[in-house]
Amino acid sequence: MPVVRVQSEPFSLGDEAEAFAKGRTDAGGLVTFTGVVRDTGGLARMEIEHYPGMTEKAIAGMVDTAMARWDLADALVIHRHGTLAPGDRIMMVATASRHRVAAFEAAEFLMDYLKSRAPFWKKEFGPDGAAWVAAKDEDEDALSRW
Amino acid sequence: MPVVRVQSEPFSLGDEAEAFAKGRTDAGGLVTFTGVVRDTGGLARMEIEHYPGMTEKAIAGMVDTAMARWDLADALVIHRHGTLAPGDRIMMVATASRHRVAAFEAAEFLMDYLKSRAPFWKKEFGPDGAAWVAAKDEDEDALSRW
Amino acid sequence: MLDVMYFAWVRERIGEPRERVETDAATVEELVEELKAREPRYEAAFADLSALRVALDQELADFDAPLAGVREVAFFPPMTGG
Amino acid sequence: MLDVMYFAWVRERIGEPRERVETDAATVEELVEELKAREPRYEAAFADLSALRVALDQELADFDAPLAGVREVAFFPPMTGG
Repeated sequence: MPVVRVQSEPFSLGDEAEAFAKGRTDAGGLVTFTGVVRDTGGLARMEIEHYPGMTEKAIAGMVDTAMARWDLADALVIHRHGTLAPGDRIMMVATASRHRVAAFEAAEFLMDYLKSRAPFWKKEFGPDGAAWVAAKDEDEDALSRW
Repeated sequence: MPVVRVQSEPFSLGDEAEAFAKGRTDAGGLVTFTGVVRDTGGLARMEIEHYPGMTEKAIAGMVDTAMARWDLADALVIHRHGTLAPGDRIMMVATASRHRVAAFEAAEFLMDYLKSRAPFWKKEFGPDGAAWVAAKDEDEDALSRW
Repeated sequence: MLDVMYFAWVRERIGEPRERVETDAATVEELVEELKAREPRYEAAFADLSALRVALDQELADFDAPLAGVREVAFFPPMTGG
Repeated sequence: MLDVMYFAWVRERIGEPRERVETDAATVEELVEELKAREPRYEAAFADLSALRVALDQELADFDAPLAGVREVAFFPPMTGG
């Protein structure tokens, strides 16, 4: 059963990856993607705002689409909101499939949709003050391949 | 520094993923792929033979290529040999990059090359006896995209 | 009556995260025009609709979408998750 | 003198993982012909070269590659790692 968690608490990549893989004999390939806050030019912290209710619904919709399209054995999405520091893990995606190509594609699909279609907004606080992260055209363009 | 390990001992996906990610503020995206022995039609066990010496060299060459081509911050390859049972983890790849697309592509590149260019051979032991796993044309074809 | 919600810099320009709005607007565009006519802070938030996204009852929608039956409208900039 | 190594079903058909071979073969193909002439088990292992791969000093090579300076030759089926 796919799991979606939207939370302010940190998560353990190791524990989540291990739990996702545990006892699995139905899927030959497991892919994880983990997003980490980069320390770009003295970033002090990042605040992630989201739209409670819509966030969970939007991600669940993406996961349903991925499960069906790539015939996944399982999927996991965890995404944090609130205050994060450089090195903190923002989010992770995991996919399990019989075939490695399906597991990779489904994880990339989920990442592309999370970037541009899940209602999260990042604000960076650095030496020059605070600024909302602007959406990138390339992230919007990435959706066209699916 | 990229790490390559060829070993008969099991490895912990959780510990390896956590160690790979630890303290990283240079790379915004971490990808892992883990290969698991699938329980197909009553598989009892699998034996993986390899070519000591050539195996390490071949994988190190692939990793060097991936590090340069995708400007990776880091990479990890672990591949087991010897006897494995359904549910056991055969191998894992991890890549770290500033950009998610690069991390995904480099992990897929490494997987495609490990499948067809690292000297491992799988033999499956099941209810109908033992058989060497045949290489798939699609795995060879997958190399052409790189 | 609509629940109207604002996120990220839209919220900051409007100065509050949500409000109840009494309106007869038939579409999102009409609602936006009504809000812009109210006060400069709405004018500032809605100056460039191409920089905004809208969700109706928590589903992304277009600015010409009808409001009939809608209970919750949210305005925000393009998402930057992941 | 060459170290000749066999892996997977090639090893099983030959019946041993490695041997020292005294040869003047100039290419891999010539070495294969010499081995096939020895005994039926070599004939069986090398029946279809398109099903085999060869490595010279631990680098993949073609069957028409020269053996000059080579110390270790390995024969095996297509790899199935990952």
